[in-house]
Amino acid sequence: MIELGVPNSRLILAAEQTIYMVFVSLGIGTLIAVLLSVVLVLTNPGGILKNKYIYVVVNTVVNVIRSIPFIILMVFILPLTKMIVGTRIGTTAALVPLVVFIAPYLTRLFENSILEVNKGIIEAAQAMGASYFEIVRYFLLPEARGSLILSVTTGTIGLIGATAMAGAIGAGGVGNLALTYGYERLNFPLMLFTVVILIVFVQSIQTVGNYFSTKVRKH
Amino acid sequence: MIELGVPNSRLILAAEQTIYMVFVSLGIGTLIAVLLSVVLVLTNPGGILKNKYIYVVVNTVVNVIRSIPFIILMVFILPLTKMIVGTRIGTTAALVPLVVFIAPYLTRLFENSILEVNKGIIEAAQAMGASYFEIVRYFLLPEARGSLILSVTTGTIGLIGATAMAGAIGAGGVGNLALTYGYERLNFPLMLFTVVILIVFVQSIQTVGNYFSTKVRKH
Amino acid sequence: GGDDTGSAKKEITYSKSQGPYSELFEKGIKPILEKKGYKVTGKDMSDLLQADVALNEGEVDFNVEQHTAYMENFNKKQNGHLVALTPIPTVPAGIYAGSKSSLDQISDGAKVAVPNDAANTARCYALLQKVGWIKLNPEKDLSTVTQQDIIENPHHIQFTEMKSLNIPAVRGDFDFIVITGSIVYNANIDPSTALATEDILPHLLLQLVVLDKNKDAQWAKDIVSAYHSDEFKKYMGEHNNGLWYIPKDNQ
Amino acid sequence: MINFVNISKTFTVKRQKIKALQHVSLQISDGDIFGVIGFSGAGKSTLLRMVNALEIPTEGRMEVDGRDINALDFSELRKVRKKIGMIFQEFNLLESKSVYDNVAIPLILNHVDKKLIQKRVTELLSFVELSDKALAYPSQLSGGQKQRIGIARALANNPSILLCDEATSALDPETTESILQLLKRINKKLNITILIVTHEIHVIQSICNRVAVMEHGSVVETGTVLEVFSNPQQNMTKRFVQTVIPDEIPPSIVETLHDDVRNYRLLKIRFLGNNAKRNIVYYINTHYKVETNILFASVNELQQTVLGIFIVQVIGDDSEINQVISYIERNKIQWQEVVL
Amino acid sequence: MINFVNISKTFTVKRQKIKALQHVSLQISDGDIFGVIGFSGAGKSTLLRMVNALEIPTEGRMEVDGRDINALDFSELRKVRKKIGMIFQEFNLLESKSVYDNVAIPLILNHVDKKLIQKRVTELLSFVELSDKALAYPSQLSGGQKQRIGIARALANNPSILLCDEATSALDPETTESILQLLKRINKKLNITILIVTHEIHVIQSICNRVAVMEHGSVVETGTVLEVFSNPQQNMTKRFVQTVIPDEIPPSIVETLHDDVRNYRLLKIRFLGNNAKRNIVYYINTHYKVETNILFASVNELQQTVLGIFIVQVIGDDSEINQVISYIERNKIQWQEVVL
Ligand SMILES: Nc1ncnc2c1ncn2[C@@H]1O[C@H](COP(=O)(O)OP(=O)(O)OP(=O)(O)O)[C@@H](O)[C@H]1O
Ligand SMILES: Nc1ncnc2c1ncn2[C@@H]1O[C@H](COP(=O)(O)OP(=O)(O)OP(=O)(O)O)[C@@H](O)[C@H]1O
Ligand code: MET
Ligand SMILES: [Mg+2]
Ligand SMILES: [Mg+2]
Repeated sequence: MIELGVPNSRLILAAEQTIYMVFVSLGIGTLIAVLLSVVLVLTNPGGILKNKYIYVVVNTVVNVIRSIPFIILMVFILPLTKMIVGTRIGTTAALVPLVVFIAPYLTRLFENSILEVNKGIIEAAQAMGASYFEIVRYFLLPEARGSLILSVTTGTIGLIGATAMAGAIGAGGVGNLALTYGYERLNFPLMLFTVVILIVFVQSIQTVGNYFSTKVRKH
Repeated sequence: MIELGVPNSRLILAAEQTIYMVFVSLGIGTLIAVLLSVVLVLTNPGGILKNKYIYVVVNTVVNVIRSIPFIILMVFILPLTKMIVGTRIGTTAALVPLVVFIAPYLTRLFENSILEVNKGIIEAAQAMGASYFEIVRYFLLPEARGSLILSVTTGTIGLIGATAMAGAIGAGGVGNLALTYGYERLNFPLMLFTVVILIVFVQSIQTVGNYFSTKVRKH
Repeated sequence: GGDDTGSAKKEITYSKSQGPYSELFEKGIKPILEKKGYKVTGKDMSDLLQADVALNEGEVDFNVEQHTAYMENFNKKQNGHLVALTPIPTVPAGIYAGSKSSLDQISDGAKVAVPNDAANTARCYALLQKVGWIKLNPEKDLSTVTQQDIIENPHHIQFTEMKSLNIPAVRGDFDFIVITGSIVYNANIDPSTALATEDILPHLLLQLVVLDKNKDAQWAKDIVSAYHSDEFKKYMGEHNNGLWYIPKDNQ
Repeated sequence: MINFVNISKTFTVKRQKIKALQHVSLQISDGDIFGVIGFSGAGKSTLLRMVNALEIPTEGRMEVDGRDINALDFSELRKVRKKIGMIFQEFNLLESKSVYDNVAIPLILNHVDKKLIQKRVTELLSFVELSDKALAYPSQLSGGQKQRIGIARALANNPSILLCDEATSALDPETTESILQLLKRINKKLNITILIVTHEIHVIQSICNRVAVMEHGSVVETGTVLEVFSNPQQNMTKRFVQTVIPDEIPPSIVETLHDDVRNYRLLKIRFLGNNAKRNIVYYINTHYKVETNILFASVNELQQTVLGIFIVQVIGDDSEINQVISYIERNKIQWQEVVL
Repeated sequence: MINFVNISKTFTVKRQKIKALQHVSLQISDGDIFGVIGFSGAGKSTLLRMVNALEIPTEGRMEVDGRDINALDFSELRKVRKKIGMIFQEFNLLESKSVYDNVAIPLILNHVDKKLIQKRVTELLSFVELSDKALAYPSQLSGGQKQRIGIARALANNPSILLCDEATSALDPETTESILQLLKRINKKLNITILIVTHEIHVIQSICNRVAVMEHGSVVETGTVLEVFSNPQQNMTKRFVQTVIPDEIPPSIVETLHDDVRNYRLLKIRFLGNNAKRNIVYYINTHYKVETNILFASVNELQQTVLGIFIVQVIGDDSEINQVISYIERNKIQWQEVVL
């Protein structure tokens, strides 16, 4: 085996950290994103709950967050991080900026997916007397799910990229290992190895995403 | 006025650099992404030009590139950069990694958008004897355009984030200004100011994107 | 840039970062060079590795951002041909207060922040060894040690390696922080509040670095002499508030 | 009671105003099966969509059970909508859900017990003869099968008003007939009000009791089906009625007539109700000195009333022919002369 | 020539095999207007989609103009497809394109000159009476308007084969008739072959020369329209034909008969062609000692041939009635006894 310059335990820890960060922030981020994207779709000028103010506010908040480079975002929200998880550093602390990063990103992707749902389906829902929540729950989300799954996939991969930078607040993870111990220390074997781990991650996520999306789109 | 610590000319230059990087790499990246996403959609297991090999290759290439943290990506492709633009540093050199970054990203977004096109439309195209190129040109892309526009919007905003990191190879730009002169120097007024510029950028792009997408989706 | 080593070369470029070294160069050295008729251009390169690649490729002429240890590592791994011409004033790393305000408050399980950037992690572990909190593997080169090389950690200190720039912002989350001078400088921390300061190893002194084949170029010599000039010494005398460690050559 | 009060609807396409509905007033009583016919683009769907507020009138007032549907707040509107089933012209099935789930969804929205849902869906699927497709997805169905799922879905909740937008357009006559009979049964049994928009006049013929005829966004004729069908007033109504109750001599017979040099007149005779049961033709043949030839005939039953239309060539002296005509008139049978 | 050679198609849904087509063999000659009818789900659309290889048979051979369409390479297939126009059951219009562009697209694909495109599209839109909707988008059209755009689009390229999948299902009878007449004209003028899949038998009645009847994926009856309509063999064909050419006594008349105590027989008489032009009823009334009552009658024309169906109550002595029957038989008129 090639000498990587870091012990295996370190690699395993990094992998665990990445998985932890990705899944927890993805989970929370997805929930927020579903909420926000639904709000955007419902309140937009062509939506069934047209509301200029809410739309503009959510749209702007999403844009503002999306505008801030992730590394700066992390610093900006340190106080928030402290408030929520009690510390500003480490893997758990990284969850806060990661969520703040991924939620508006997924919001945009989901918004696009949900907007593709056929207007006729929404009319069917309205005709059945569905509440707004029910329209979303039983009609919009299920009909968009093939596209939503791919959006989550795309988002997850973006999130892995962000976790690499979360090393800046001591979050660890494979991406950070690649950057600091691999890239910055010019440890090319490690860099390649960690990138390969990332590729395996991404490829698996994409494969799973494609599988479910295709399965669901078949009908 | 608040003291920003950098001259106005510097800010203007940075803005110019960002615009230059975003638009050039977006233009080239979009072309590549349209190509790749169309290849993915046509050759995928449910596609009309089903081809396992091409699909797996393109899909994997896209995933591999998407897996690599941008900063590492930049280093990996330095030789390519040198070959294409003759230099490895500066704004123009940054275009190469930016294109390599944005193209597979947009590919995923476009793929998702194009997959949403109603199967019946594709059948109509086939029944008319359209070639694969014509199916794409006259049916898939026009029918997906509302979603494609939003995808470009989302991609553009992701691209702005990447330009910030392109400062590592001396590309300049507003994001880099925010990171280096603002964040690294802990120059908060500048950081805020540059972030505001970024927000204005993003908000404008999103507004334009939403406008055209809604306009097109109305029918 | 370019590789023309002719004595006629008056336009020189360097890669520039947002740290004290570039700034010191701009304020203390550049005016001297300009008086000699040089046109000096800085190119913003926020990443030292990229800056070295650019230097190695001849896209810029020199930089003043690294110590010998880093440069040698670069030469080894990247097939580089960089040489150090002269040490320059360097800002030493220091231990600063986190939530604890003096070294003897070190307690079991204390939290300590350490920079995660390659150029500085080792320096900080060396400093921690100097104050007696840890013991490093004596067989390893002090300038490249990592966390794995700690062989004794009697206080069970929990190290958090993170981007050093962010450390000042989260000072309160640690008991102590270890940061390099450039961070102290950027964060406007008073260097005199350091609880301990590193003994700068010769290997860790910042250097004027150029490409091997340019080491005898007239412009290179002129930069070296500027760093050694009285004018610069005077400047340092007026502007050093305790931040800078000044190598003997420059004193 | 569904009450359209002076309803107008204008769409704007590229600055061009399209008057889809113009001052429509109509009343549909509880228990009616009310049919609306009209040419493509007449505004039928737009009219129907007013009832559950999928379309909002630009002018006028839409009343359902006495309440202005467009003045209701959303939760009240939802309550009203839950009592209205709708079959869409373009089905609007959920592609992501199986046939079973598509039919179940109105029940799920009504928080019906799972067991009951299963019972009801099974029942509905067997009504529309698609029990074997329960697990299929809409994209795996034929056009008519999709439509039947749409019908089952609309009936799931036992609505008190049923809106049918071309509910049988994709169905063959036999399936259409069985669906219509099903609707009729439901109408009888549960006294639900059914509003049917269609271009298939035989649908109206077969189950509606009242009908409105639309043209260019306006209602041009309205009344009971028998009134309108047996005696259409507007030209377009006549044309519509002709397609189910034709009343013209086939072209190849017309040709033969051109060579006929005898003295004759062509009488179009409408037998309605009891008149249709009497042997008028026999009587004429045996009591008058005329020769007759039936050139065209159609017999239909509308709402338990027989309507027979005959075109008879009556050959003979003018005076004899006139006697035949007065015989017809004496018997209060409608007739008119056909001029070729 | 369109030649279905022993074609089968099986779909698999959740491991369940659905035999949409089972050993179908059919030949459609150039210039035919060939109709396919059958209940919803019979396999009509699947059959039609074989012709331009939108569906690939699991078994059998699909020949178009003598070539196996599934053996062609893609560029040859495209050439064949360009000569085949198709009207889809679900329209499949491009939502992103205006009505004008939707109709223009086959022409654009054929690299037709811009000026010519404009001329042709304008012409087609006026054919389908939608000239005023040129700038509208599909979502702004009524169901029937969408279908008409689909028709215009299919005709744009002057195809030599036209596939119509329920091409008039969303149209009112008058628009249907005018579209059918248009198809007939094109068929005559350009000798194009038209394959019409429909559940509306009157469409077949009105323009087809040949017809196939499908049930459960198989062709159960085929022949000229006149053969099949005047003398349907299969039960389901009879049921279909009845819906356009009814041949039953209206229920309310049947009731009256129950109270009729006289000696009578009910004869269902079919007049075909020239027989229909003769005054048979008059002859009976004036030459035999029977009383007659026409209980039901319908007269239709199929392919320039008149088909009249009368149900006549013949009242009198058995011997007289028998004479009437032999008179009918002498004249080679089909009859059968109706038993209530
Ligand atoms: N959303 C819309 N935007 C613009 N015009 C519309 C819209 N919906 C309907 N129209 C127009 O309004 C008129 C009436 O349409 P409607 O759908 O009510 O007709 P319809 O009687 O149901 O016809 P069909 O029998 O063809 O379904 C048509 O001319 C149609 O083009
Ligand atoms: N893609 C598919 N997957 C599975 N089953 C299918 C698919 N397409 C059609 N079928 C089934 O094949 C049978 C024939 O369908 P087809 O669409 O040919 O019927 P049809 O005669 O056109 O009916 P309709 O008059 O209702 O349009 C149906 O039972 C249908 O459910
Ligand atoms: N019964 C009438 C006749 O024989 C015809 C009416 S149609 C049932 O003259
Ligand atoms: Mg309609
Ligand atoms: Mg079909």
